[in-house]
Amino acid sequence: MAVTELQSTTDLTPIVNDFCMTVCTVNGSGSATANSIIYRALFQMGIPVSGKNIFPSNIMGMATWFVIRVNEEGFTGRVPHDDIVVAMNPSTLLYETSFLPEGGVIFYADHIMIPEGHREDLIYYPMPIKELMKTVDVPRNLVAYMENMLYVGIVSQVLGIELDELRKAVGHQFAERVAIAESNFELIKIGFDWAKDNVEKRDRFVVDRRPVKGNQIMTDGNTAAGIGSLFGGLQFCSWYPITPATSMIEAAIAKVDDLRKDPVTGKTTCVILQVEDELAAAGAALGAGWAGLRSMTSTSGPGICLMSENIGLAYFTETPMVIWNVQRVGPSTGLPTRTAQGDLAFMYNIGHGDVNHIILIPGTVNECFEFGWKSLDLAERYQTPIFVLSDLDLGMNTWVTEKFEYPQTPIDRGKLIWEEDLEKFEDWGRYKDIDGDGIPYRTVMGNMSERAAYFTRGTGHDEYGNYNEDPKNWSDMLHRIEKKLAGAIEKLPQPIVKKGKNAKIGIIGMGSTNDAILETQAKLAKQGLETDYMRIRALPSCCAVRDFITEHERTYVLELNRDGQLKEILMLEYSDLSEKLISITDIGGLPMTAVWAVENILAAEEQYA
Amino acid sequence: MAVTELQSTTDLTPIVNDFCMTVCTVNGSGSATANSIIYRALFQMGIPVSGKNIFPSNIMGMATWFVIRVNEEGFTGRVPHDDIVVAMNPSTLLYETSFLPEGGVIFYADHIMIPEGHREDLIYYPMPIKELMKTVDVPRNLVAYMENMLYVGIVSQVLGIELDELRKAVGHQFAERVAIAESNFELIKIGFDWAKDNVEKRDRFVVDRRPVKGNQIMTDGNTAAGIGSLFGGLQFCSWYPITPATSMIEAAIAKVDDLRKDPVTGKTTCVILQVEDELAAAGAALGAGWAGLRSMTSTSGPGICLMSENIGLAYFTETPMVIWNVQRVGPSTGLPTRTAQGDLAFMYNIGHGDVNHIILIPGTVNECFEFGWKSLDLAERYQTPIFVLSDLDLGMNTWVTEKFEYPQTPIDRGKLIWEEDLEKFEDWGRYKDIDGDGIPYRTVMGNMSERAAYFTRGTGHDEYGNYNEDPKNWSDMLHRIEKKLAGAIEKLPQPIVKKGKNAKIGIIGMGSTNDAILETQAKLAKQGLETDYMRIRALPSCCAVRDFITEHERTYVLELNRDGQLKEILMLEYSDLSEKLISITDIGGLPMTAVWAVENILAAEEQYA
Amino acid sequence: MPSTIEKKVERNLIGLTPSDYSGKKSTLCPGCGHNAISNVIQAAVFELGLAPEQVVKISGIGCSSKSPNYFLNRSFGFNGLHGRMPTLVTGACFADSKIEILGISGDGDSASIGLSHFKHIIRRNVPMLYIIENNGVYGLTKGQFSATSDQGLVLKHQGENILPPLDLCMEALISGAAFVARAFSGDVKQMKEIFKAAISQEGTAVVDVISPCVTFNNRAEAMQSYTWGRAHQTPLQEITHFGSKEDIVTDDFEPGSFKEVELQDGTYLLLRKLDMDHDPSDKAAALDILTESYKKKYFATGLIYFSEVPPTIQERYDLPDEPLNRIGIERLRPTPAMLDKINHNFGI
Amino acid sequence: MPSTIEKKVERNLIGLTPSDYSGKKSTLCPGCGHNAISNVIQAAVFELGLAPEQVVKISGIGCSSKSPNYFLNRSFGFNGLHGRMPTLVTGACFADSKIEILGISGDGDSASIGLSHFKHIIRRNVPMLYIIENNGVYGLTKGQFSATSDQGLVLKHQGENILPPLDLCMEALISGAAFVARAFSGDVKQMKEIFKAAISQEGTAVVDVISPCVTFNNRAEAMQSYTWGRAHQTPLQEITHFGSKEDIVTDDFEPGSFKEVELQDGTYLLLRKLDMDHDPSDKAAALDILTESYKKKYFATGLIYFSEVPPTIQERYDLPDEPLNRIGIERLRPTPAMLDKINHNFGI
Ligand SMILES: Cc1ncc(C[n+]2csc(CCOP(=O)(O)OP(=O)(O)O)c2C)c(N)n1
Ligand SMILES: Cc1ncc(C[n+]2csc(CCOP(=O)(O)OP(=O)(O)O)c2C)c(N)n1
Ligand code: SF4
Ligand code: SF4
Ligand SMILES: [Mg+2]
Ligand SMILES: [Mg+2]
Repeated sequence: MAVTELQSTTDLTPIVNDFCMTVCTVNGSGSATANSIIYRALFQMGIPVSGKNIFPSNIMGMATWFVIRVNEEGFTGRVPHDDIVVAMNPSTLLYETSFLPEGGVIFYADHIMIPEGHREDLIYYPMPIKELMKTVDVPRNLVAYMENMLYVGIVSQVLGIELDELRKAVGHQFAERVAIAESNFELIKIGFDWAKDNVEKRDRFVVDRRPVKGNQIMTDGNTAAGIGSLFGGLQFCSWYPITPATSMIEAAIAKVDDLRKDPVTGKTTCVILQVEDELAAAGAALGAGWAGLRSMTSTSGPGICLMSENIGLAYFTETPMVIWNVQRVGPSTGLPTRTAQGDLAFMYNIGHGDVNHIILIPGTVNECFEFGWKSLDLAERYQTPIFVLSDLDLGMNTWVTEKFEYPQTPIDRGKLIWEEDLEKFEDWGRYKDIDGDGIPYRTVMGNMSERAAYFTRGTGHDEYGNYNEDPKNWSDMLHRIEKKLAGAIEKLPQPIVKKGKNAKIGIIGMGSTNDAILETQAKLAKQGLETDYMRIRALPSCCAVRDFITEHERTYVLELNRDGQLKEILMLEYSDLSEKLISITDIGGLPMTAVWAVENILAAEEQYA
Repeated sequence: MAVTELQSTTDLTPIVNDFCMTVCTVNGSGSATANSIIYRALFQMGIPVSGKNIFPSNIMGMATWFVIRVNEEGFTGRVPHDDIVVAMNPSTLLYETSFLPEGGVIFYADHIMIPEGHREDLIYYPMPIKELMKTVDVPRNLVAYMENMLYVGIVSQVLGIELDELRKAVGHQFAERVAIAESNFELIKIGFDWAKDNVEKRDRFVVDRRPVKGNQIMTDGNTAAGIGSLFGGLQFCSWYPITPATSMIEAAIAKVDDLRKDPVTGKTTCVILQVEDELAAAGAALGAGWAGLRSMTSTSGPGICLMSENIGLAYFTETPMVIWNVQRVGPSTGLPTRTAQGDLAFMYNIGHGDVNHIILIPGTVNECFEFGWKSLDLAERYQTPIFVLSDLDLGMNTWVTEKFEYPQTPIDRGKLIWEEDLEKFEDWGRYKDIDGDGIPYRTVMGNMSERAAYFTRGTGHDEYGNYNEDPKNWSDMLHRIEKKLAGAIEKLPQPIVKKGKNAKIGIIGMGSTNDAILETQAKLAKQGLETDYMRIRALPSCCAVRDFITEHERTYVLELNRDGQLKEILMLEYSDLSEKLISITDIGGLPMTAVWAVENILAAEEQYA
Repeated sequence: MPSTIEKKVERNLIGLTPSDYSGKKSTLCPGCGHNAISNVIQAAVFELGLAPEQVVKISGIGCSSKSPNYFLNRSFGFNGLHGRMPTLVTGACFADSKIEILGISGDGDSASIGLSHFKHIIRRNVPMLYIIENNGVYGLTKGQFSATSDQGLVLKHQGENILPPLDLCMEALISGAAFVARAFSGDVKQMKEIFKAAISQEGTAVVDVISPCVTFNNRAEAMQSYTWGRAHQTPLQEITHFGSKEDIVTDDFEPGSFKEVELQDGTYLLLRKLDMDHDPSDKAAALDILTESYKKKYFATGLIYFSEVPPTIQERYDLPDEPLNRIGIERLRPTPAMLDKINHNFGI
Repeated sequence: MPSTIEKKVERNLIGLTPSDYSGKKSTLCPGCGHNAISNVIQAAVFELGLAPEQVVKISGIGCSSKSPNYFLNRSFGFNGLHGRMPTLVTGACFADSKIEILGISGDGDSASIGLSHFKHIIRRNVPMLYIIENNGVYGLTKGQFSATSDQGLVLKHQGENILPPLDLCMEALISGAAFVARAFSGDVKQMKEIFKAAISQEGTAVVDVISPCVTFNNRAEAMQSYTWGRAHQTPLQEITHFGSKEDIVTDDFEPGSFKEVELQDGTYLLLRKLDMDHDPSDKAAALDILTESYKKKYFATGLIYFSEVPPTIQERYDLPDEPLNRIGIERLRPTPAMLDKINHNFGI
């Protein structure tokens, strides 16, 4: 089929700063860099943008989609369709165009054959990638990679992304490596120039520069979390590789030398250690926390399973440690490169016997940074394992977020005491509730006082740590721990509410679905349904949540899992209000879309009409 | 203090077949055998009796209590006081007598010094243990052990336990080892005769023979479960030692040679294998289940933690296996030799991602046998891990129960198909829902059909087992599994209801608290509060539970944990009824007592008066 | 199919063609050492004349562990949990002892998270061929150090490896494996003969295949790279596996320069001496050669150790000849009389 | 206190008395080998003049792992999870590198469930004394086989052990431990000198102490029984640990019959040759003696292997001299300027 035959749609009114573009390549071809140059350039132009990588669980050669969404209003959650497809992978072309509505745009490498009679309602831009490559001298092993730079140039030109911003974005990407930056940019420019000279714009999608917001940055949640932990005074991190948690640790490794040189001695104050498995990762983090180091580990579902015995030990010995779970899709190995919010119920109940745990749930990249340092404070303050529940979408995808804010409060080491402090207590015992808040004082190894040592055990113990099987002692100990953690509830990150106008309907969500739900709220309002939206940022939930549910006729709980796990937890915590809660869930491995949420809420609303 | 000074109470009307006697020894002294002779003799006399061992988590030299309860009405749950103490351990005497009410009886080895002025409201029987030992010739290493036989004789004589029944009980204990039986009985008789000649009965507790019920047996739940599994056609059992689960496997080891010789070849059809840890135990049981063997493992809380990743794999690959959890007190290592019902919430949610599991909860020793075989059927029928939740009290203590009933239904291997069966299917796929019940057909290795093999994986897969990341496929797969297991609910062991007279109040319980709750119901009725009692035997719960809660004004959920875990699960399953559920819990490591339950229910009832 | 298989081989002893042994299209990186291993496995099973249905493939998690999907489509496969492959095998092996179990694992899988299971399955002598596709790196998670990574190796996001590698052949040896070999993805001919012999062997046979990860650990100086491997490979002997004694042709060799070994299934192994003069029946020598080759930086491949097989775990139980998973249900349940006896014993 | 400590020793170098080193009353069985070890540990620490506060005790789960409660009351202790002791140590060791860590474990703890951690902590060379209280049985769970149980051992509820034992000294050796010794609860004198030397050693020092379980595995024919141990013990050398070179007295010995070794902390070890003539600096010899002693059924005790210590895990990081857990909070948080730079970099 000759491409020139394709007709443009008649209406050419520009659609400014509002499209979703999917770049289709095979993984391992280096397209991540190319795509990041596009979204970075858009970001530099002051245009709200996000970048999501939908990738397979393998290393090279399989179809990968990179989704760049641009939205004037700042809604950059996923959408279920594409406006523009950039097709570099012949094998998936048909599949991808199925996401394009009428008038959709397709840029394609012109060695890809578009089958005869294929959708005529699309706008096709062939890109002479192989042809253009002949004009440059690129080492063979870099050809596939460099081809990507060509589409960057062509697509950018057609959409109106400025060449200068592309140049800056390339510079940002390669930092000091100026020569590499140059050669990359050269190809972008070839593509750009070719498009300028050869492409007649037949589609409506354009971008237009906006005033730059100075307080914005662009990065991913794992990077933020890794850096946030370093700002939290992290001293020990044991870990075992697993997607999608690995890049959080790698971010910390990349920064630890810069950030954590002791100002006094110039030595490092933070140890990051890869160990043999997650049993060891949890055990070492626990050992370090016990010994008085601010400690952390990060993993995903399968690793959490392996940590469960250690979590129970940390809970019952009252040892501080932080455990990040960057969620992927379970059960089991599941979809390791897809996103979900399915580990909540498991983690809330994790460990045999009675437990109650604290879970922090960041919903923005900025919060990943904040909870990075805050979790370490909470762990030491409440002497318990603190869980932070992120997910692949938040952790590995690229978001525009506010600048990281320097921690407002100094590092809190909780009731950690040393030789001098001990003097103040007449009758200190490791598990003695001296202050009546359920939180005992804690000594650590190296304390040279004769009275400092105690014997830590996961078995029944009295206030001094001595072995004890007495029923009342056991029951008292467990109830004190319960009380201790109940005391934390109102100190945890409070939920954030975005109000509609006199809304009678509530929406509750958590974590990475924030963008999609904000957009949902706006879309619903446009359709006449006002809603208030509460984003829960920690469990157990605080009384603001009770008030929110009470104040609304009904509240939709939106989440990415099968069973409505957050809704179930809220049902338990507010059982008297449980009839007001309605669960809407999706479990397909992709980030939530506002389209889906709106559809489901409106469908549910019909029965109340 | 001279013992002879002690006065008997004035009222000597006999209390027949109704007392609680605690034998206080140090562990490792072999008193278990002595105590078993006492309760066995009582059992033989047709008197309802139970034996509970309250032992420390060590091997030798620490205080151990053995509680024998006799009750005419058949209530043999724990009581919070003692009527009779047999004191062989000097170090705990004061502690133990604190459980005796006025008029309580204390038999004590007369080398134990009763302190001056010690409670005068008790009846003391000194036993000249050391003196009597001099009259016999016992090898030195057996002295401590044989001393126990003396108290058996003395106590039995004073209470009215018949010498002939003691002889029979000894014979039963030592089976073929006649000489040993003889020498044990000799000491019992010496004690018995000494008491006959020297003790003037000053207390009211006596036993009296009752007609023997032919359908009763006496044993513990772990033995029943081990044997029940062998009757269930168990073919592979991997395990790792842990109290209180070990004795279940040891019961199976003891019987496997007798019970599981293949009638055709005379070879064994059941492999029991100790492996390196619980990760391996679960993995091997899963591997065996996958390969077409009826497989099982048994553990307790810490082991369950280590199995959680494998449980998720079994759930999602739809592999049959049975996991027994003989619960002890958690969290963490907790009280390894004490009982609780604290692992329910954890197991119900175990594994990352969305899961729904089936849990069987035996409440009698007889049911341990029954669920032993039935769980293997359910696992193969529903192709999922089946959990059986027992506990230390049920598993390791001695109960009178009904005779084991031969399985009513033949072994069910579910939809396991071989070469010929495959022919019937045009388009078989391992995960294809051919029958519309959510349960696919299953082939196993060794099947020589060219079409039989499939590739099993914990990652996303389609109906044929092929790798698949498509959102809809994933969601469909998870929902089918949910549906498959929902279909099981009404096929699981149904709850058992014991009705009161026109009761408006309900009681729900599970597992080993059955005896205590039955007694509670009777006591409440005596005090004018009629109740209906429902014992849940499986989760998810069936609609009979909804009806029960609906039909009662309010229902007390009684359980041995801190958080009211069963109540929480019911609250979720019947959230519209949640206000009707009231949680009453105890977490001290000891079996439930009716006294405690009555007290708590009455206290709660007051607010409705 | 690797190029070593001659074209003329169209049908094997049981009349099947190579395509009956093929698997799904590999999704591993082009050039990945693991692909070579997949090909050799299917060639070896083909040449042994085993029906694919007689083989079972069990693996952990990793690029290596994905590979069973890429050979022997008609064999049952189980891609289990990271590090736990040996545990699945331990259960499955009792279902049907006539089935050959291939365990496929990676260095992360077996030397880190699964090390204990690796050692304990050997101790139990579970009959299987245990293949480690050892690339000294975590492939599937994109390039972290494994316990077999060279000390000093530098990886992009990890910095420098500070720990010494462990040697899985040495671990297998002291755990009691009766067949320990090392192969190289760059030498498919040797690998195939080793696999054929290992499958013919009863008990746990361990083959550590150095299998380069072309994406994350293939720099020329890395000890698990193709370049280093090719430059330093030092075969300990020339190995050929023969279906029967009659097939063995030794005319070309000097007397004393070769050794015939009969395997338990009646097949034969011919070992031809090369420069190294290593006696694979000498355990101490086997340990020595492993230590020495590491120190002196050469890459010893071939049969490291081989001995009489102690009883397998199955042989330690008195199992029927019939596959246990086919025993009829009526033979699995004890009789009512047996239950009566138990009730009687627990009763009065 | 074991009888080997002479009465006159009332105060040690730092002025403490033996009772400053005592623990809670043992609740283990009377005669349990583990009790002897507890006593020897407290004697060794006393004699080294280490304050109890300078020692930390970390253990797994088992009778053996309970024992840290029975010595060194004034030391911090952590009785963790079954098999996971090494993982706790791996984290704790960074808190304060001046603290001596004693890891106490059992054979079930280290050879079964914890085998992988045992091997990986040695590979990391975490500075500690790793003591296995090895009784060839699971004590606390009342008598099941462990991975070090003799093949053929019969236990009451278990039947006969069908599997060969693994040797933890051998495992330690090939994992790279620079100090590997075997001791016997029936020989407290030798044990004490070994412990003193092992504590003076940097890096992971492994001592496998055969420590009879008198309740479940002490039949005379069992290789972990007192009787067998006493009858077959074959010390490899006579070991004495000296605080300084000046204390060493060798006048009684023939030249060439002894060897002095300086330890990293400046203390000395004197090894006097006995019949065996074992060179503990020779790794191959060390492996040989372990293999041979098992085969020939003798019980080699003493220093099996000893070498230069490779860098410890702590030395591989550039840590301050001050204990990390005492570093003030103001030194743990990067500056606002550093955050600005990051924001700048991620910004426009
Ligand atoms: C419990 C658990 N932890 C971590 C992971 C993540 N993971 C997947 S593959 C892998 C490493 C694989 O390395 P290796 O076994 O060497 O195989 P390769 O990919 O190099 O062939 C890891 C850590 C996992 N799947 N499960
Ligand atoms: C995860 C887990 N599994 C099992 C147990 C039960 N358990 C307690 S001690 C022990 C064995 C101890 O044996 P060993 O380490 O040899 O110590 P010993 O008692 O012989 O000194 C086991 C299996 C446990 N506590 N945790
Ligand atoms: S990442 Fe490495 S191990 Fe994985 S497929 Fe690619 S080359 Fe092979
Ligand atoms: S059971 Fe054995 S190991 Fe445990 S305390 Fe007693 S003798 Fe020692
Ligand atoms: Mg690898
Ligand atoms: Mg032991």
